[in-house]
Amino acid sequence: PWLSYRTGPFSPSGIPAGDGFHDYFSLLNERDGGIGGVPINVIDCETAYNTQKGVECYESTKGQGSLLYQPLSTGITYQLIPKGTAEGIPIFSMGYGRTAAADGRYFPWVFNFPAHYWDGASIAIKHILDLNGGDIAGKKITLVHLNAAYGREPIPTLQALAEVHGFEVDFVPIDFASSQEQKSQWLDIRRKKPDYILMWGWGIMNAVAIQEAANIRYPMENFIGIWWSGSENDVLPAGERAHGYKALALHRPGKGAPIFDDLQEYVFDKGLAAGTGEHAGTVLYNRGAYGAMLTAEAIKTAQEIHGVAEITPAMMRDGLENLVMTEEKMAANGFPNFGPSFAVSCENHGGGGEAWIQQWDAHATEWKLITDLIQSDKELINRLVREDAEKYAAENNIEPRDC
Amino acid sequence: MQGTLSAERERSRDALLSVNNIEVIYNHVILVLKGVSLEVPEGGIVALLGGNGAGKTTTLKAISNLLRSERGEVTKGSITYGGEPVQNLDPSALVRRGVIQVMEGRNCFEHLTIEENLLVGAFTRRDGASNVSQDLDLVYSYFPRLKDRRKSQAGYTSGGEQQLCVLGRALMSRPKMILLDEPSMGLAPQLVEEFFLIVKNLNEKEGVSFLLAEQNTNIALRFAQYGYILESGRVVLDGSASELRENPDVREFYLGMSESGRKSFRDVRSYRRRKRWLS
Amino acid sequence: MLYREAGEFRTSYPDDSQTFPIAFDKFRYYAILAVLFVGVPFIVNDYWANAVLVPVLVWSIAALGLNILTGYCGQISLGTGGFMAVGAYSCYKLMTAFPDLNVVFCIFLSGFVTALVGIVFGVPSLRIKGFYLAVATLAAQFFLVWLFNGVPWFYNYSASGQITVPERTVFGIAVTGPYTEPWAKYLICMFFVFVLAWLARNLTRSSVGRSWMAIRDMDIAAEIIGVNPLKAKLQAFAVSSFFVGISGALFFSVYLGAVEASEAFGINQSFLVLFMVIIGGLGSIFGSFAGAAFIVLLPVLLKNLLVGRLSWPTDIATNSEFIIVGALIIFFLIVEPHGLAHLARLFKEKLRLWPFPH
Amino acid sequence: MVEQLLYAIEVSLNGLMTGILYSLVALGFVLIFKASGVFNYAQGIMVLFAALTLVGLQAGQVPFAHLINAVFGTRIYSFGWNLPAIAAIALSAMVMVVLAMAVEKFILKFLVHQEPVILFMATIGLAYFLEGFGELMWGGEIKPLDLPLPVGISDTIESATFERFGYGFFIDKLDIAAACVAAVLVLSLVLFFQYSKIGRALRAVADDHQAALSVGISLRYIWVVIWSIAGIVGLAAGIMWGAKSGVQFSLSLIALKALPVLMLGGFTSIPGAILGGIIIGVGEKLFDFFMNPIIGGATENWFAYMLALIFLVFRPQGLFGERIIERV
Amino acid sequence: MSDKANSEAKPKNGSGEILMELKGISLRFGGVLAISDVSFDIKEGEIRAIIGPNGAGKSSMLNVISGFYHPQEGEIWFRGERRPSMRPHRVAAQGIARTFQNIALFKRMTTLDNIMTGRMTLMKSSFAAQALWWGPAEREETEHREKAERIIDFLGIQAIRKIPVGTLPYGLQKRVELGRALAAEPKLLLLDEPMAGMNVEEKEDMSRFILDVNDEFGTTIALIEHDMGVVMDISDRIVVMDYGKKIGDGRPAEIRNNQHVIDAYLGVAH
Ligand SMILES: Nc1ncnc2c1ncn2[C@@H]1O[C@H](COP(=O)(O)OP(=O)(O)OP(=O)(O)O)[C@@H](O)[C@H]1O
Ligand SMILES: Nc1ncnc2c1ncn2[C@@H]1O[C@H](COP(=O)(O)OP(=O)(O)OP(=O)(O)O)[C@@H](O)[C@H]1O
Ligand SMILES: [Mg+2]
Ligand SMILES: [Mg+2]
Repeated sequence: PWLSYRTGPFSPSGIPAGDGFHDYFSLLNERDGGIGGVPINVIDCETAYNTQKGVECYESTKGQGSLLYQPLSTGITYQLIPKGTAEGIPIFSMGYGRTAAADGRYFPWVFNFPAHYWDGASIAIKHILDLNGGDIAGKKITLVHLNAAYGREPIPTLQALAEVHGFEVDFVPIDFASSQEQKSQWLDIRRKKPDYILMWGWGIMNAVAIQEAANIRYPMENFIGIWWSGSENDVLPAGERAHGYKALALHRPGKGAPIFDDLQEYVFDKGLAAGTGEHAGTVLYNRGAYGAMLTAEAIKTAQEIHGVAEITPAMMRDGLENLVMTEEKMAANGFPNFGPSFAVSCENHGGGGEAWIQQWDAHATEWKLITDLIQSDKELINRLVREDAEKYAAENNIEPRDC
Repeated sequence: MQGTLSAERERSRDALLSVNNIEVIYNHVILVLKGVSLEVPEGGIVALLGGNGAGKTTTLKAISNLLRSERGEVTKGSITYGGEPVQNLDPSALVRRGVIQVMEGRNCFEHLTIEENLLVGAFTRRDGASNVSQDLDLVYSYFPRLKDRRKSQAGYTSGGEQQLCVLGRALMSRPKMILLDEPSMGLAPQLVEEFFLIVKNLNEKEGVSFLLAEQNTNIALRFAQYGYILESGRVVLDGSASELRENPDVREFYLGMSESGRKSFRDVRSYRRRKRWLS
Repeated sequence: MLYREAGEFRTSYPDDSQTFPIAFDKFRYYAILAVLFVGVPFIVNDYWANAVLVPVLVWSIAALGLNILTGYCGQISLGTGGFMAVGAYSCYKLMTAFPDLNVVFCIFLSGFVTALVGIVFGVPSLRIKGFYLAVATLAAQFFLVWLFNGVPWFYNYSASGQITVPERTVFGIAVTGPYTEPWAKYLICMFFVFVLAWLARNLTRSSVGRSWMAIRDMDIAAEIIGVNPLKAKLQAFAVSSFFVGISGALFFSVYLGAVEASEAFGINQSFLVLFMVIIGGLGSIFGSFAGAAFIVLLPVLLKNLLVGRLSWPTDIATNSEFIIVGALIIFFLIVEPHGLAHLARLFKEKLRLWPFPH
Repeated sequence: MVEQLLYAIEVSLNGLMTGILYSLVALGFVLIFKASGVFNYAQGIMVLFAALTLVGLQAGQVPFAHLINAVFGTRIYSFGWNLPAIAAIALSAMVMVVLAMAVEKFILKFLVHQEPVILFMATIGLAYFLEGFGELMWGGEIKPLDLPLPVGISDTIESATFERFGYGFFIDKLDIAAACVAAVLVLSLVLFFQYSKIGRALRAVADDHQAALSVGISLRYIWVVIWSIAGIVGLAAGIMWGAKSGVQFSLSLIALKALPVLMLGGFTSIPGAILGGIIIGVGEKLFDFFMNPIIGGATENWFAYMLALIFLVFRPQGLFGERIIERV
Repeated sequence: MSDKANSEAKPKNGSGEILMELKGISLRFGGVLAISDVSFDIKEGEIRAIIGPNGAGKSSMLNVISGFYHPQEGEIWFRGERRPSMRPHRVAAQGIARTFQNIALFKRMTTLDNIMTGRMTLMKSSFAAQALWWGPAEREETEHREKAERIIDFLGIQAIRKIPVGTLPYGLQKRVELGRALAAEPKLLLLDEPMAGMNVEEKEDMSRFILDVNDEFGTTIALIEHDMGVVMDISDRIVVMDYGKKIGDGRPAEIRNNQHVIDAYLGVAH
C-alpha cells in the first residue's frame, strides 16, 4: 500500500508524490502486464498525514495481501516500525522515517535507502566544504528546522560534523502551527548573518522560509534544503526571488528521462493518470515514480531469489534486502542516471548515502543539478546510526540478528 | 366600557386577531395547548388569565411565532391576524405588521444601555429619526425612572427597571397590537396602576389592541373588556370582564375574595383546594 | 407499550438513585457488559481491535473526562490534547523509570500527574469564563506540547524525540508493545473504561456532581447558595484531567505504541474530543461513549463505504467524507441540539408512550 | 549594546506589523461574535476558502474539475481565461456573500436561541464541510497568488535607518500594505457599528436572540449581512497571508494565531482586535528575542496564548470587550 | 382593599433577639448610589419585609446580606458578631439562604437535584467516598434525599421531581426556588419577590408556606414583595426604602399610615 495524503495541510506535497507512484505502476501493468506477469495492485489509503489515520490504514489494508508499506510520513513510519516488524511486513520509508533503521541488524523489516536524513546532513556539509575548498572552520551554519521529530533528525549529525570540521552550528526550530509567521526567526538570522543555512522543513514552512530568506536578501545560493524542502511548491510562491535556492536531490528533477514518454503513451493518453498528469516532471512526482521503480526492482529481485511470481511479504523483504541498483537497471527501466547506484544488504538498509545538489532556476522555473553525486561521510554516519540503533534495541530488548 | 363587547364576539370575522383551536407541542412530545381558541377585536383589550403552567405564555408565543425558537410547534388549528394567516411568518414580519410581544422574564439586551434598548425597539420603524426621538421622550415621560437610568447598561438595572425597559421598548415600535405577558410582574403598585392607565390611554386614543396575560387578575379585569381563563391548556371559562368578576370561582381563586370580602393571607389554611370546574 | 416503567415501584430512595432505575434497563446493561467483557475478546481480530474498538474506548475515556469538565461543570476546554500528552509522557517516564511497576499502576499514576497539571491550568477558570476560557485553555495545549517537544528529558534524550512504549505484561500477558494480542489490548482498555465510567457515574450523582452542574448552570447563584466555586471548578479540572490523562496514557501505550507530542496530541485532538462531547451530549455519560463512537467510526465507515465499496479515488472520498461529517454534525444539531444522548432519551420517551401519540 | 537595542526595536516594529496581520484574521471572528454571539470556528476555513476562490477564479480553474473528470471521464481543468485581479476579487466577494446566505439558510435559521456552545459546534460542522468542499472544488495543490502586491524589504526604510543609526531596519512592504488594508477595514467597520441602526441591532442580537426577534429584528437578514462582511474580511486576510505563502490548505491554520489576539482585545471589540494584534505581535517577537537563548525557540506558539491568559486573569473580558455582566 | 380589617402582628415566636443588624450600609456602583446609609435589624424568628419603589435598592440590600455585594461603608452584625467581608459561599455556610428576583435556578438540573444542591452546605462526605459511592457517602445521600423529599411534599411539587426546571412555568420555578432555599435549613431566609408572577390563589399558597416555615422551623425571614396585601398581612415589621434611603421602618399598621411611604410608594393607602 501507499499511504497517501491528498488532503489536509500537506496535500500539495502528497498529491504529486502519490501521482508519480501510481502512474509508474499503472505503466508497468499496462505495458508489461505487471511484474513477472503479476499485475500490481497499489492500495491507496488516505492518511491526511495523520498518525492515527495511518494506523487505521495499516490495519485495514494489511489483510489484503499487502507486500510492503510506504507510509510517506515520518510519524506514521514510527508507528509502523514495531507493527511491521512484529507482523512481518516490510516498511519502505524512502529518504525519511527513522534514520537508525538503516541498521538492518536491528531493523530487519525497515528500509530507508537510497539515503537518509543523516546522510543528507553530511552531504550538505560536504557541499559546503567543496565550495570552500575544504575548510569551513569558523563558519557559521544555521539549521532552520521543523520543531518535530523529523526536523530534529539532523541535529546530532551536525553537531558531530561541527566537531570534526570546526564550524559553528546553531538551530532555529519552527513549530508547525506557527510556520506561517517566521519573521522573528528570520530577523534573528538576518542579524547573525550565518554563512550557510540548512533547512529541514515541510509543508508550508518551506515556502514561507524561502520567502523570508528572500525578504532579508539572504544569498539564496547559501541556503540549502533537504530533499523534502526542495520541490516546486516551496519555491514557486516566492517567484523570482527564490532564484538560486539549493536543495539536496535524491534523484533527477525534470521530464528528461525516457520513462516520461512511456508514461505519456501508456498512462496519460489512456486516461489512467492518478491525478491530472500535469505534475509529471516535478520533484515530488519524480520521487513517487522513483520510489515505485525501486519497489518494482525489489519485487523483481524477490521473484528471482525465490523463483515464484506471487511473492509474500517475507519474500518482499528479501527482495529489498538484496536489491542492487545499478546504472544498467535504471537505464533499462527508463530512468537512466536518474538516481545513485547502490546495494542494500542485510546490514545496510540505508543504501549508499549519495545525493546531488539541485538549484532552482527561477527564470526557467526548473530545478537543475549542479553537482555530481556526493557521498556522505559514511564512516561517521554509520557510527552514529549504530549507536542510535543500539540504544533503541536496548530500550526495546531487541537482539541484533547476525549478518 | 365593559360588557359592550359580548355581542361583538359573535362577529368573529371582525376580530383583529383570532386563534382557532390551536394545539402546541414542545420537543415533539410535550403537549401543552390542547385546543385553545380566542379572539381579540380591533381596539379591544382582552385578558388571558390562568394559573401557573396553564399555557398563557405558550399561547402568546404561538401567536407571535416565537415558539419555534423554543422547539415548540403549533400542530393544529390556525391563527389569523387581520384576516391573514400568520403562522408561517417570521416573527420580525409580524412586528412589521404591528404585532409586538412583551415577553415574560425581562428580556432586556443586557449589554445595551436603557436608551439603546428603547431605540432598538424602534428598529422596524421607517418614519424617521425625529418621530422616534419624540416617542423616546414620550416613553421617558411615562417612566421617569428610565430616564434616570438611561445611560446604564440594562443588565445592571433593577428588576423593575428592566421590566419598564421591556415595556417601553415595545411601545417604541408603535404597534397596532401588543401581546403583554405579565406586565405587572415586579412593578411597584403605583406603577402598575400607571402602566394600566397608559394601556387604557393607548387603547382609547390610538386604537391599539391588547392581549394581556396577567396574574394580577384584579387589575386585569378592571381594564380589560373581555377575558379568557385558561387551565392546563384549555379555555375553561370566558366572558366579558364584568361577568367574570361576578363569577364565584373567579372571585375566590383569582380575586382572593371570600364571601366576607377580602381574606387575609394569614388566614388561608388549606393549600390544595379543587376548583369547581375541574372536579 | 414495549418499554414500560408503569408498574415499577420504588419504595426507598437508594433504589430511586440507582443508575438504572428501570429493571429492564438494568438487565440489558448487565447483558451488554457480559458481552463486552466475555464475548467480544474471543472474536475480536486485529483490524477490529486496532482500528475500531481500542480507539473508540480510548477516546471515550477522553470524552468522558472532557464531559465532566464541559458537560457537567460548564467549562469549555480546548486543552484536552495537551493533557493527553501529559498522561502519555508521564506514563512513558514512569514505565521507563520503574520497569518493574505494573503498567496498570503506571497508567493510574499518569492520571494523577495529569490531574495535578489540570489543577494548575484550572486556576484561571475562576476569573475567565465561557469562550474566553476555551481559548485560554489553548495556552495549556500549546505550552504542554511545546514542553514535551522541547525538553529532551521527557523523551529520554532519544534522537528523534519520539517516545516508544516498552513491552509490559499483566498476569504474564503482554498488554503493550508490538506483540500484544488484540484481545489483550481490548480488555485492558475495557477495564479502564469500566472503572472510570463507574467513577464518573458516582461523582455525577453525588453532591460533587451537583456542585459542578450548579456552577455550569449559573455560577453566581451557585456561589450564593453555598457552592465553593474554587473547589468545584478545580475538582472538575482535576477529575477531568485525570480521565484525560489516563486516556492519553492508553493512547500512547496501548493504542499507538509510539508517539510524538506535536503530532499525536495536537490541537486537532482537542477539537476532536470536544466534538465527541457535544455530538454525544453535554452532561451525559452515555453521550460520551456515543459521541466517541460517532466521531471515530463515522470516517472509518465512510471510508470503507466510499473507497472500499464504491472505489472512489481516495482524495474525492476524503473530501466527501469531510463534507458528509460536517453536514451530519449540523444535521444532528438541528434535529437535536442536546446530542445523541438526548435523542436516545426522546426516543425512549416516545417508546414509552407508543402506540399512543401523547 | 546599542545594536541590541536597535535590533529589539526592529523586532518590535516587525511584531507590530505582523500583529496587524493577525488582527485582520481576528476581525472576522470579532464581527460574527459581536453581532450574533456566535464563536465562528469556521473563520479560518473561510479565509482559505475565499483565497482559493480568488485564485481559482483568476486562473480560470474549473470548479470540481477533479470530481467531474472522475465521474464523466472528461479531462477538463481550466476555462482558459485569466481574469483581471479586480474582477476576480469582486467575484470572490460575491461568492462569500452567497456562502453567507447558504449558512443562514441551512444552518443558523434552525439554531435560533440555542446555547452558544451549540452554535459554536455548528460552525465546527461548517468548517468540516467547507474544508472538504473547498478542496473538492479547487483542489489541494498549492497555488501562488498572482496579485500585484508589493513584497520584500522596504529599501527606503532600510537606507533611511541605516543612515541615521548605522543599522538598517527590515520592514516588509507587504506588511505595510496589510497594515493599510487593516486600518481602512477597521475604521469603516467601527463607523458602521457605531453610527448605523444595524450596528445597534447587531449587538442586540448578540445579547438575546429571542428578545431581538420579539422587537422585530430579522435575524436572517442580520446574519446574512454579518457573515458576508466576515467573509469579505476573510478574503482580505486570505489575500495578505496568501501572498506570503501561496494559497494552500495551511492558510486556514492562521486562525490559531488570531485567537489569542481575539482574546486579548476582547471578543466584541473591533479596535480591540487591532490593539490585541499589536500587543501579541510585539510581545511574541520580543519574548522570542529575549528568551530564545534561555529556553530554546519556537515559543511563539504558546507565548501569545499565555500572554493573553495572564492578561485575562486581570481583565476577564479582554482589553475592550464588553463587560461580562454578573448579576443576580 | 383598604377596607380589610387585618390583625396586628401575632405574638412572636423565638426569643425576639436581634439576629442580624445592618449599620449604616452604603453601596455605590460607579456613580450610582444604590444604598445610602441604611440601618435596620432583623430579629430572630420574625418576618421582616422590605418594600419600596423600583430601583430603591432592595435587592441590592439582600445582595449585601448574602455577601454578593460588598458595601463601601457600614457594618453587618450577625448573631452578635461583626461579620467580616466574606465570599458568598461562606455566608451561605453560616446559615443564610435566599431566592432571587430573576429566578436563578439551575436550569438543566431536575427539581430534585436543585433542591439537593440547596443542601450542599450540609453534606459532609469526602470526595473520595463519593467517587467510590462508598458506605457513608451513600448513606448520607439517602438521608439528605429524605429531607429533600419532605420539602418536595411540603411544597406539593412531587409531580415535577424529575423534570429539568428550565421548562417549568414561571410560578413553579419560584416554588422550586423556595424549596432550594428551604433545603439549606437556614437561620435566615431571604426572599426576593417570591410571589411575583403568581395569581391570588398561588400567592395564598406561597404565603402559607412562608408562614409555616416561620412557625414550624422558627426560620427568620426577610422578604421583598410588591403585593401590599401580602406584605401587610404576613410580615411582622417592614422597612421601606426609596432611592437607596430608608424612609420608614415599623409594624404594618404604622407603615400603612406613614405619609412618606404613601407618597413615595403606595400611591394610595392600602
Ligand atoms: N420550552 C419548553 N419545553 C417543554 N415544555 C415547556 C416549554 N415551555 C413551557 N413548557 C410547558 O408548557 C406548560 C405551559 O407553560 P407556560 O409557560 O405557557 O405557562 P404560563 O401559563 O405562562 O405560566 P406562568 O403563569 O407561570 O408563566 C408548562 O407545563 C411548561 O412546563
Ligand atoms: N451591579 C450593579 N451595577 C450598577 N448598578 C446597579 C447594580 N446593582 C444595582 N444597581 C442599581 O442600583 C439601584 C438599586 O437596584 P436594586 O436592584 O437593589 O433595586 P430594587 O429595589 O430591587 O428594585 P426592583 O423593585 O425594581 O427590583 C438600581 O438603580 C440599579 O440600577
Ligand atoms: Mg407565563
Ligand atoms: Mg429587586
